[in-house]
Amino acid sequence: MPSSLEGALFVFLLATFVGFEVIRRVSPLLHTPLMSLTNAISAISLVGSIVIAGGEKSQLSTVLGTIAVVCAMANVVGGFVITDRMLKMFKKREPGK
Amino acid sequence: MPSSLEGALFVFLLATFVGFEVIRRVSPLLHTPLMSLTNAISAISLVGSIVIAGGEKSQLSTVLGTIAVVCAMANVVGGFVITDRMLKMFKKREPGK
Amino acid sequence: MAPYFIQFSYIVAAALFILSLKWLSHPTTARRGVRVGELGMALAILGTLVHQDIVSYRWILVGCVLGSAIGLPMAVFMPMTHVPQRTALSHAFGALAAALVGTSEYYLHTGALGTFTMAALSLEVILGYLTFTGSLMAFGKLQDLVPSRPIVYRGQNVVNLSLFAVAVGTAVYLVMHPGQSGLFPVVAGLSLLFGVLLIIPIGGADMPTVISLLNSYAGLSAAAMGFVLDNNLLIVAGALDGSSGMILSVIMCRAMNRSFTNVLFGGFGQVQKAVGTAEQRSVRSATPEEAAAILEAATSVIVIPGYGMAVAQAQHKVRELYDALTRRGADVKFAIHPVAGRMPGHMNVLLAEADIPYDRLLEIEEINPDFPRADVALVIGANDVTNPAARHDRASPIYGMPILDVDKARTVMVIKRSMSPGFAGIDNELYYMDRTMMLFGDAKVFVGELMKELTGSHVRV
Amino acid sequence: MAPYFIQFSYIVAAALFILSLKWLSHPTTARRGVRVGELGMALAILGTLVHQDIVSYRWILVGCVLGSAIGLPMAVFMPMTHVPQRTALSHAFGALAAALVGTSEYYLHTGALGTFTMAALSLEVILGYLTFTGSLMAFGKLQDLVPSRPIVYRGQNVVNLSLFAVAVGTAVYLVMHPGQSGLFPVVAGLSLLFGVLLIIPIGGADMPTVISLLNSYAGLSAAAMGFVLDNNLLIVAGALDGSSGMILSVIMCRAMNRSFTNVLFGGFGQVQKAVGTAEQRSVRSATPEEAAAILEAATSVIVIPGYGMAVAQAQHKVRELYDALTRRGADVKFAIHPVAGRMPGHMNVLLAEADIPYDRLLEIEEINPDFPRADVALVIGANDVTNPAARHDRASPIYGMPILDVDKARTVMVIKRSMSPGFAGIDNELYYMDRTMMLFGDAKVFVGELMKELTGSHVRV
Ligand SMILES: NC(=O)c1ccc[n+]([C@@H]2O[C@H](COP(=O)([O-])OP(=O)(O)OC[C@H]3O[C@@H](n4cnc5c(N)ncnc54)[C@H](OP(=O)(O)O)[C@@H]3O)[C@@H](O)[C@H]2O)c1
Ligand SMILES: NC(=O)c1ccc[n+]([C@@H]2O[C@H](COP(=O)([O-])OP(=O)(O)OC[C@H]3O[C@@H](n4cnc5c(N)ncnc54)[C@H](OP(=O)(O)O)[C@@H]3O)[C@@H](O)[C@H]2O)c1
Repeated sequence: MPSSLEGALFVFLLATFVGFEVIRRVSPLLHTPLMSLTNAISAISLVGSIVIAGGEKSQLSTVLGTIAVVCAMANVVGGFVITDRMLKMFKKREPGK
Repeated sequence: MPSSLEGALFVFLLATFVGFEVIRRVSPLLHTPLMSLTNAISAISLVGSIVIAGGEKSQLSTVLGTIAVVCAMANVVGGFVITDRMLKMFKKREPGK
Repeated sequence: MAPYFIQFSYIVAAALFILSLKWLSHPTTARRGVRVGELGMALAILGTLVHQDIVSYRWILVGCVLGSAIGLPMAVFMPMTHVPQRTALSHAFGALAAALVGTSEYYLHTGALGTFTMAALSLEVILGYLTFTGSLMAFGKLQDLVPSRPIVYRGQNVVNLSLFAVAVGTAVYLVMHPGQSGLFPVVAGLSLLFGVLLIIPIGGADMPTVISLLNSYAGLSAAAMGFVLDNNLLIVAGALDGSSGMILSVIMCRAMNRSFTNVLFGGFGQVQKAVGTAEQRSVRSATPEEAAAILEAATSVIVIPGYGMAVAQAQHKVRELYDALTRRGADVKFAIHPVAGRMPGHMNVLLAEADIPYDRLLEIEEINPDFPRADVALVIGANDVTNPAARHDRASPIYGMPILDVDKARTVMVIKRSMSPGFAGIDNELYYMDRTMMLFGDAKVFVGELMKELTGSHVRV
Repeated sequence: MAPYFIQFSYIVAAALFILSLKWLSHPTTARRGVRVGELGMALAILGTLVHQDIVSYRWILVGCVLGSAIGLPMAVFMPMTHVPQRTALSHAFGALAAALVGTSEYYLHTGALGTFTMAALSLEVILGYLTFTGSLMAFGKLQDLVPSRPIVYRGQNVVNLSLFAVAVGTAVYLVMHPGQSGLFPVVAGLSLLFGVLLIIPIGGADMPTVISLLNSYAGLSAAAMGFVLDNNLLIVAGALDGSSGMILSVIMCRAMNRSFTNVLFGGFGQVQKAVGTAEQRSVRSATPEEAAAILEAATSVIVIPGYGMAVAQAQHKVRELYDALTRRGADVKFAIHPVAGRMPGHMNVLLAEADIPYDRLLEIEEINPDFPRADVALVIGANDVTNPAARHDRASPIYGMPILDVDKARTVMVIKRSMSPGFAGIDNELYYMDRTMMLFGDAKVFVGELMKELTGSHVRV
């Protein structure tokens, strides 16, 4: 097991713990925005796609990489925008009502 | 920055998050046991001490390593035992009272 | 310099993503959470753009522009009632991206991949392709492009599981002999196929749970990509996504009192002839006038929205009703069941869209004690989540599911189009109670008529 | 094989440590938490013992036996009232271990250390030595081996900070020129000295906050060791310890309405002549008989324990009183202020030791609404946490600190030995109220006398 793999396992373990702790506390009110936000965040696979698409190491990899960039970018943009659109709608009663 | 250092920083960051999330939720009732338990856990520096004491690479390192083992081991044993001793005392009312 | 900047930006981005989810937990900080998430993403992208492997920005630019052109309009113009479909589609996108990156990596380094890397890569590719077609199928079922009822046949589970076993077996062989590049398309193809077959036997209404599961798979696939590329940021983001999907599906399963296995292999919502209807019990149906008269006199009203409100897009009319009743001095609250509608938090988003203040939306534990004191419980397009059979009928498929105590209110009104059952395909004894008035009609239309009566009479007074 | 086993055991140990703290959060799962923590530790030690660098187990064995011989008796026989001291001492041990490992590492690899490793090593050593002497001083102050009042002199902060700056500056030079091994003892020595000087100006009663801070430093030092040794388990455990210490000190500071800076540099609890006492207001003192008579008639009693109960070791007598009153049908509760006593959770441990059920111990937010309805508020050795001046006297050093609303009870009884002030060194206006009875005497003795009256009269009836 290369030592970088050991580090990666630690990171995975800890991030999963953080995820469970943080997400368990999200109010049910916001479960739909939660889905779209995590969706946007997991579109971080964009960084992997960018390196492949920009590497131009082979025709195949460039094509696949570019498609991957399209898919991931659509999620990044779409995910954040729609989450914000939803959250903008959640309002408390105006005071004095 | 060597890549193992980058991994280490990730681990540190995530572990700090986990720590804050988990420990913030500890009931004030148990703050004293919490102190002794984290104390016992941080005595994990024992693993560093063991390698130095057992490495016998130089007289200095062996001496310092052995002292370190003594200190860390005292915390391991003491920390867990006293935490358990405290927790044993916390009881709910006996039902039917 | 560049590598330092990359590593630095990745660490900060990881921290920002965590903060983002943390702040999402409460409505007052949620939008800050989105901002911070965007910042993290921007930072990560910037960091990546200086990567030394990148020789040209041409295709990156093309991809980004195209991607934005797809994602932005979808996010801006999509009606809120289509959120489940959009979520399914975006999982398909995310999973495909991960699978394609894995595929490229494999062909770029064929043979030069270590065992562990190859294992992670296989996981990435299998989960990625499977989630891709699975999510597309889910999208199809929700959008009614594919028949949404479960399609089952004898031996289906055996066929599916064997197929999956073959895919995994091939992948394991490939891990041990990474040079056998001919096997790679087999693994990819089988995974794509399995994704389709996995979803076919699952009913349209079970899609939300499945979508959450697929969400979790997409996250795991991204995390596996992180292992392949030795990229910790990907691991963190993937793990966050993975745990989020997992938690939401567990919440849904628990609120429906069903197990994962039952959702995946149960063929729920298929034939299931409603048994109780045979006896032809009588119900009391009422007109908008009659209902309005009772609502006018009520001082406390609890509204129970359900899937029907979403279908009818009645949320804005419901808001008008809320305003009218509130203006008359009635106390109006909304009872939100965790699985009302077709995805977690579905009702909350719709009602928020209609500008109903979120402190009027109460969860099951908070609202149930209030029902006995309520003058009217107004059920709008909800069904299963109000069915008292869940409390006492051990034979019922929803037995044990926590439900809203609608039957305890002084008067119960139910707006729905017919006597046909809801998602679980069973009859609802609530409708046969003496205190229940059935208000037959489309939710939007009927609430509109109620409004007309209420405001009309308002003028008359 | 061995390296695999080590890595595997470390990952599992990290997960177990996290679970351990997670389960500690609630009394019903807390002991499971300890078990799991022990398991993690055992696994980590086992994993380490197969490390390829180890050539002989001789000294390891010696160290472990000696360490257990020190730690075990201390843990088994130490009275619960000495917990603060023990905590300080164990931080000293932990920090010394970290510092010594750092020192060995430096001398084993002098010159061959990379910049980042050397920076982490410096941090480890500075924090380690500083925490070692700092914790020893704290121990001394709590155990009264060292005068516990703050020792301050003009320009003290300047001297301390310059010393610290010199230590850090030398360390930075060392990081850039790791071969200059002559400078290493300078860094170590200055850190040791700084630890002592840091604690000298801090009063004995501020020790808990300082101990928590030192806890956090000890954790950071262990984490830094993890960076040096490239050991993720150490980083995780250190970060957990670090955040725990940090959170506890923040909680304490907040509950006292003071800032970190004020605790560290404020010289709190020094001269501060109690100004109000000059006017010589009169108090009403009462005998055990009088107090017992009122307690006999009370149906709801709230007990407010404080530092004095700990000093007097009165918890078992208090338990007897609790039993006697409960037997008479009174409702007896305990109001626990977050900083009552001398460390977080201090009162809870003592009362639990005396077998008082933990659901009778209520936090400030829960109990404050009950005071106006209480017949008797019985203050046992608490002072500052009951001082109404915190609510309205802007000049008071405890102004703004959340306090227990003891003054709202129908009758207030205060057991203490004299009119001398508590930790904050200020007068308590509670004592001058008409409804207050001062019960002068040692807490243990006085509660014993109350008991005698109560049970005696019980027989008489
Ligand atoms: N929310 C989630 O995350 C989730 C996930 C998985 C499964 N589910 C399941 O989905 C169900 C949700 O319960 P629910 O009570 O919200 O819905 P439901 O039980 O599916 O019932 C919806 C009702 O709305 C009526 N309806 C449909 N269109 C309408 C329209 N245009 N106007 C008026 N009424 C209309 C239908 O009756 P008519 O046809 O007579 O009009 C139907 O009885 C639960 O069984 C739950 O287990 C939810
Ligand atoms: N818990 C923490 O974590 C923590 C941390 C830092 C600081 N502190 C500080 O410590 C203080 C704690 O407040 P507190 O109300 O518990 O204690 P306190 O304000 O220090 O008062 C303790 C009282 O107990 C009395 N006493 C001492 N020995 C006694 C004995 N043998 N029998 C009977 N009475 C005795 C003393 O009066 P006599 O001398 O007249 O008997 C004194 O007034 C707060 O100011 C808090 O800010 C606490």
